Amino acid sequence: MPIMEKGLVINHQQLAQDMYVMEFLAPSIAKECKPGQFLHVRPGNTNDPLLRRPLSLYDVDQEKGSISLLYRVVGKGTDLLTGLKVNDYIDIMGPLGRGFSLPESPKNALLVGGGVGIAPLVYLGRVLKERECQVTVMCGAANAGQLVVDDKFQQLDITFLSATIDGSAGYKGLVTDLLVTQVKPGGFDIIYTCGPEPMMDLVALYAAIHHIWGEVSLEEHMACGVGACLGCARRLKASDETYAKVCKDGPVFNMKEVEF
Amino acid sequence: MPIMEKGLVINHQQLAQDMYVMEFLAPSIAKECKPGQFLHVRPGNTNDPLLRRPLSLYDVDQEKGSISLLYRVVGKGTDLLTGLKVNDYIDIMGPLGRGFSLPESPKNALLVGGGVGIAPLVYLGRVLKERECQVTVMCGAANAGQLVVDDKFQQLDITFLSATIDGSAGYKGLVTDLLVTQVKPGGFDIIYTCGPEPMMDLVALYAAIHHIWGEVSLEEHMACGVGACLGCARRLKASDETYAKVCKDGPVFNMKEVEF
Amino acid sequence: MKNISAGQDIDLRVNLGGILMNNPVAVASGTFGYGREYEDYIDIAGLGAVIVKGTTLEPRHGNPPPRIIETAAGMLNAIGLENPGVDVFVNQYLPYLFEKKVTVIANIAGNTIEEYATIAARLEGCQGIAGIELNISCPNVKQGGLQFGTDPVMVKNVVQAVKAETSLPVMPKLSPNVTNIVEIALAAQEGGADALSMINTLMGMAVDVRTRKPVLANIFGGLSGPAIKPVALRMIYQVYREVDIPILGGGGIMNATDALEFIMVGAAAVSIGTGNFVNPQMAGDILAELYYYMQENDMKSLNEIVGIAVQK
Amino acid sequence: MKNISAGQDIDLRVNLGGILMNNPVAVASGTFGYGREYEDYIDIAGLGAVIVKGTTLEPRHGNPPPRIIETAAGMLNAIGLENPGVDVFVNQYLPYLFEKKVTVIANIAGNTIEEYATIAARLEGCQGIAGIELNISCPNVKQGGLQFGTDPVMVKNVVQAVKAETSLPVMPKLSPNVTNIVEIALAAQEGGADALSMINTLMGMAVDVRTRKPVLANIFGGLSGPAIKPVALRMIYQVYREVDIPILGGGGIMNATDALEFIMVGAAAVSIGTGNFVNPQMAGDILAELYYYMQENDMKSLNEIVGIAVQK
Ligand SMILES: Cc1cc2nc3c(=O)[nH]c(=O)nc-3n(C[C@H](O)[C@H](O)[C@H](O)COP(=O)(O)OP(=O)(O)OC[C@H]3O[C@@H](n4cnc5c(N)ncnc54)[C@H](O)[C@@H]3O)c2cc1C
Ligand SMILES: Cc1cc2nc3c(=O)[nH]c(=O)nc-3n(C[C@H](O)[C@H](O)[C@H](O)COP(=O)(O)OP(=O)(O)OC[C@H]3O[C@@H](n4cnc5c(N)ncnc54)[C@H](O)[C@@H]3O)c2cc1C
Ligand SMILES: Cc1cc2nc3c(=O)[nH]c(=O)nc-3n(C[C@H](O)[C@H](O)[C@H](O)COP(=O)(O)O)c2cc1C
Ligand SMILES: Cc1cc2nc3c(=O)[nH]c(=O)nc-3n(C[C@H](O)[C@H](O)[C@H](O)COP(=O)(O)O)c2cc1C
Ligand code: FES
Ligand code: FES
Repeated sequence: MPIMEKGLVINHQQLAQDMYVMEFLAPSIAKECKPGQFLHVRPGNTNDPLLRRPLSLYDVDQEKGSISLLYRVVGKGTDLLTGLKVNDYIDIMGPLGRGFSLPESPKNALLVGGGVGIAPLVYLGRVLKERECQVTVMCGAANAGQLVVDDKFQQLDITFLSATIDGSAGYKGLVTDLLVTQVKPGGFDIIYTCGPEPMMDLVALYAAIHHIWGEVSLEEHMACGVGACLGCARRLKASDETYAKVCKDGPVFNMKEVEF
Repeated sequence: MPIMEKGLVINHQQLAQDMYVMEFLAPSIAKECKPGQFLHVRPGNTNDPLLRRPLSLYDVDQEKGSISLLYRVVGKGTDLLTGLKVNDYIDIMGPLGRGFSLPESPKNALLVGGGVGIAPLVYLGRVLKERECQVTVMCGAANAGQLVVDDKFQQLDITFLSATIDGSAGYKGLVTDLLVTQVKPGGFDIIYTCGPEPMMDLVALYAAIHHIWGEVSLEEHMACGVGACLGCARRLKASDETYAKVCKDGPVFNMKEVEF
Repeated sequence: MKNISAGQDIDLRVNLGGILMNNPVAVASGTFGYGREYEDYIDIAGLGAVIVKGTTLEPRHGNPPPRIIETAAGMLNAIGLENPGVDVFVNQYLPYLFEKKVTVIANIAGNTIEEYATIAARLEGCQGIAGIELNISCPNVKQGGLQFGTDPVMVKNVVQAVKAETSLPVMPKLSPNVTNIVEIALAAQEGGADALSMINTLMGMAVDVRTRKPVLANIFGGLSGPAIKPVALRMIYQVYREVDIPILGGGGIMNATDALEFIMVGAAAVSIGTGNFVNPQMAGDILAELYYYMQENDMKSLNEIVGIAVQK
Repeated sequence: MKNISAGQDIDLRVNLGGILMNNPVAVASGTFGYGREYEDYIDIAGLGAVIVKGTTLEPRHGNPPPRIIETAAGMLNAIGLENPGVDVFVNQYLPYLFEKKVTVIANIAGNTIEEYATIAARLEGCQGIAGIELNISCPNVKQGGLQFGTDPVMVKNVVQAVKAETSLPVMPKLSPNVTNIVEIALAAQEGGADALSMINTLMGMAVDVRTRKPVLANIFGGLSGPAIKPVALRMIYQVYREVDIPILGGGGIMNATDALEFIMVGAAAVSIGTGNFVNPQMAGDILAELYYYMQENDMKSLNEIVGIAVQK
């Protein structure tokens, strides 16, 4: 059951120019979390910014009762978050939304992330490993400096391949180029992806061509985060008449349901 | 000439539950400052709170190029200020307004402050001492804990008398009772006062009765702080047809001009 | 919250023109779904009223996204009245709320006066509805899309038509996008309104400078949140002086002080809208603080201060 | 700022219906005094225009305090048009501004149509006025206090009356407190307006819960600042589609992105009001950023994007 909680910040670090990771204690929420779900975070106490901001579960330590978020500073909400210090409290609601479907039996899973879209794939990777899946991560970023999570995957003993636009680390080019040109198809049973829409579009195409089951995590502006305001509507297929609620029906959807 | 400057915070301390003192380097503004003037401070970067907040010059060190403010947390603007840390910048305009008139020759001066109204009297006391005046300060507060500036006056070798409502320090009662009942009239040539209006009203009455020249520092909500918006209007005498601008014509006014 | 309304000396109950509320804090239509969405966070039966999402005769899919965007101390929404239609509301949502003992105010919207009347007729006799809020910020398709709420004659007619079909108290929700809100309020009263709900959103928009297009697919949206509070207070002040029916006040309420401002300009009860998104427990928090305020000020009923700031 | 407007390829000049501005960033009436008050902070001759404080025929003392109060992302003001009257303006303030080569737009306000016309006549032939902004958010005493700006017929008449007395470009400043802003804009255009200024403040109020009274002595005040930006953008968008005269856009502009939003919905130039209080150098900062934006986007003139977000 999602609830409201004040998380006690226990760690807050700048990983790259505009990327931060924050860990806080929120035991009641932590014990409910599943990969792919998100928290709705109040960035400040005044009326500007006003609304909460949705941020994916980047990692969860259920024993410790802690949750980590990985975020990129893009506007005033995320900018305000950077001001939180250890021992401050963060006002959160969650866990919200439908997370990733987890395989019942061990599978060979590919996780494709772009930019800060890598965030939910870390927690997903951890849980898949717990379920004895084989996990490969492909991560795209602008440059080596933006590849901030490789060590996380290494710790989890997950194969990590990277692609950078400027070639400063890993494959030079888009992560989808890496996927299409460098990876032998047929090896994966299941694909999860989160990142920019054009990237997810290509990943979904790849999965369709190779008949691989997969899920994508979508974004939409949100107000309530709980399915009450109907603000986060998304038409999944151009032919659909109705809209899905990204906050409640998603943010994770089956690749086949979505048209980019 | 008043200007805009980013002051580099070099000291920020909590003096009582709701009272803070902040010192920052702002050499260009510091060299223009006179006692009784104020700074117009931007409390944050977002639109709520929106307007600047006027705060009196509490102390100025022209050699060091630093300015100190003493403030009480009463709302969201002052609350935000408390978050500024050493090495942060504070966005200020000033010095603004008409400060206290300073005597040409050494005088025997009485300074009466109530609550955080004591703030401008510290800098005033310093400058009066530099001009070889004899200075006595009377300060009213709710309790001993709110009397946060006595050491400042002691350092300046200024006689300091206090009154607290609960009697936890100094005279038990209002500072105006202290003034009227405990002080031999006739000793002072000049009186300056800043604090709650009823207090200033009585101080002005005392000065009038004893034919002592004096000045008061008034407050009014402000937007521009420079005389442009006409928001800080104040009718000085009930009989006046026109309004004074507290930010530009004041905040310091001759006691005789003001009717409370 | 429930034990609060059971306080001995303090009576929190409000009779809003026949809509009986246990306490003066309601949640606004469109910001609280059908109540259930917020059940994990707050005791929805303890709320003064849950004004459910606007209901139309037929199901509506709503507007394409983006539907919302944050603005300074506010937000714009152009949901486009997405809802499953009155039949689904009555058959699927209402029974649950009735069972949970939630005080429900239905909110209805139509394209024509007849549609409003038909929806009201469908709601007649349904268990668990305390009253009907009429969303009149809708375009009247027969009048070339002119909003019902901007024309006094249309306002009077739509209220009359709905009153004719229902035994429930009827509370039109006034649009603030008008030159003369008093004229509209008086027309609603003449039409037989039992109470007034004020205010709906201000019409606004935002531009995405990067794409050089309006942010909202619908171009225009309704502005809500703290940004509009001064306008809401002013309109309620103006209307309170002139009408004899009670007012449900809202627009940017975020805390008990805000709620008291609305009460002091004439609101007999208040509604929390956008505030629910910021803090799903806001309505409960405000109620608790109002109760505390009443204790502190030795009050038995909020009526003692309704309209106290208004110079009649 | 001056060297900015001298950029070789980029032409920042704006012809606002005959009001010639060196660049598109003006400061709004009542928020910048007579320019001199901000001289220590910004080169006032480098501004697109300084729209001076509203001038009436006779001196006015203004409203009793409190006159202002901050609200969420905005502020309310009820200054009450304190000003020394048109003669003092012409004899004491204008010559200084003329000497300093400031682009001055006079802002005039009256109690009757005749008063507007008389003030305009007094300004005729005075050196250093680039145009007249008509503040029509004033009560018409002959019509029982109904605001000029809320009635299309009065709007047309007052514009016509002023046009008859002046050879200067005339720019009525529209009140947003109306049901149909397009109707008002068209009336102004019919009356002969050379440009439109949009928008003036929204009418609002605030309550002091402690005293249980309105905060402002005048009860009601004008809401300005970022809170109203969505409403301003919407109204300019609506009006731009229908009128043929240029629009000076403002209402809550705080940075260049805001300014671009206004330009993209149809403003040929922008005005900074409440923003000056927050940062007296805001107009200069915005101009510099607009220039940078034009460079980045290979633009020669802002005209290339005026109204680009509007679907005609
Ligand atoms: C389910 C979900 C999970 C997300 N997970 C992460 C994550 O783990 N790490 C991360 O860095 N980002 C994540 N995001 C994106 C993140 O929510 C936005 O970057 C953030 O809200 C921007 O807020 P801001 O105030 O800094 O920017 P703003 O200045 O408000 O806006 C910048 C941009 O952020 C987007 N945005 C603003 N408000 C919202 C909102 N209420 N809902 C959605 N988008 C908004 C808009 O596209 C806007 O253009 C996630 C988004 C969703 C929907
Ligand atoms: C010339 C002058 C000098 C001052 N010097 C000091 C000082 O040295 N130390 C100190 O603690 N306080 C001083 N004040 C008072 C200080 O400005 C207010 O306490 C402060 O602005 C409150 O801001 P806030 O956001 O914390 O409170 P808010 O929540 O905004 O409001 C709390 C109260 O503060 C007052 N206030 C709010 N905004 C303004 C404004 N723009 N102008 C004036 N008053 C406002 C109102 O009375 C309001 O009721 C001075 C005021 C003036 C006019
Ligand atoms: C997302 C959203 C959806 C809304 N939907 C409706 C609706 O369906 N019917 C209605 O009458 N009002 C609707 N409103 C208006 C609110 O009920 C409320 O009147 C308005 O938001 C002002 O109050 P607030 O500032 O507290 O949010 C909606 C508001 C929002 C923000
Ligand atoms: C303190 C103050 C005084 C104002 N005085 C006038 C005035 O005399 N005449 C006028 O036409 N508009 C006046 N205005 C309105 C502004 O010129 C401007 O149109 C309005 O504030 C909206 O813009 P903003 O949000 O950028 O401030 C005043 C606004 C403020 C805040
Ligand atoms: S954010 Fe409110 S329904 Fe999804
Ligand atoms: S605060 Fe603007 S004139 Fe004084």
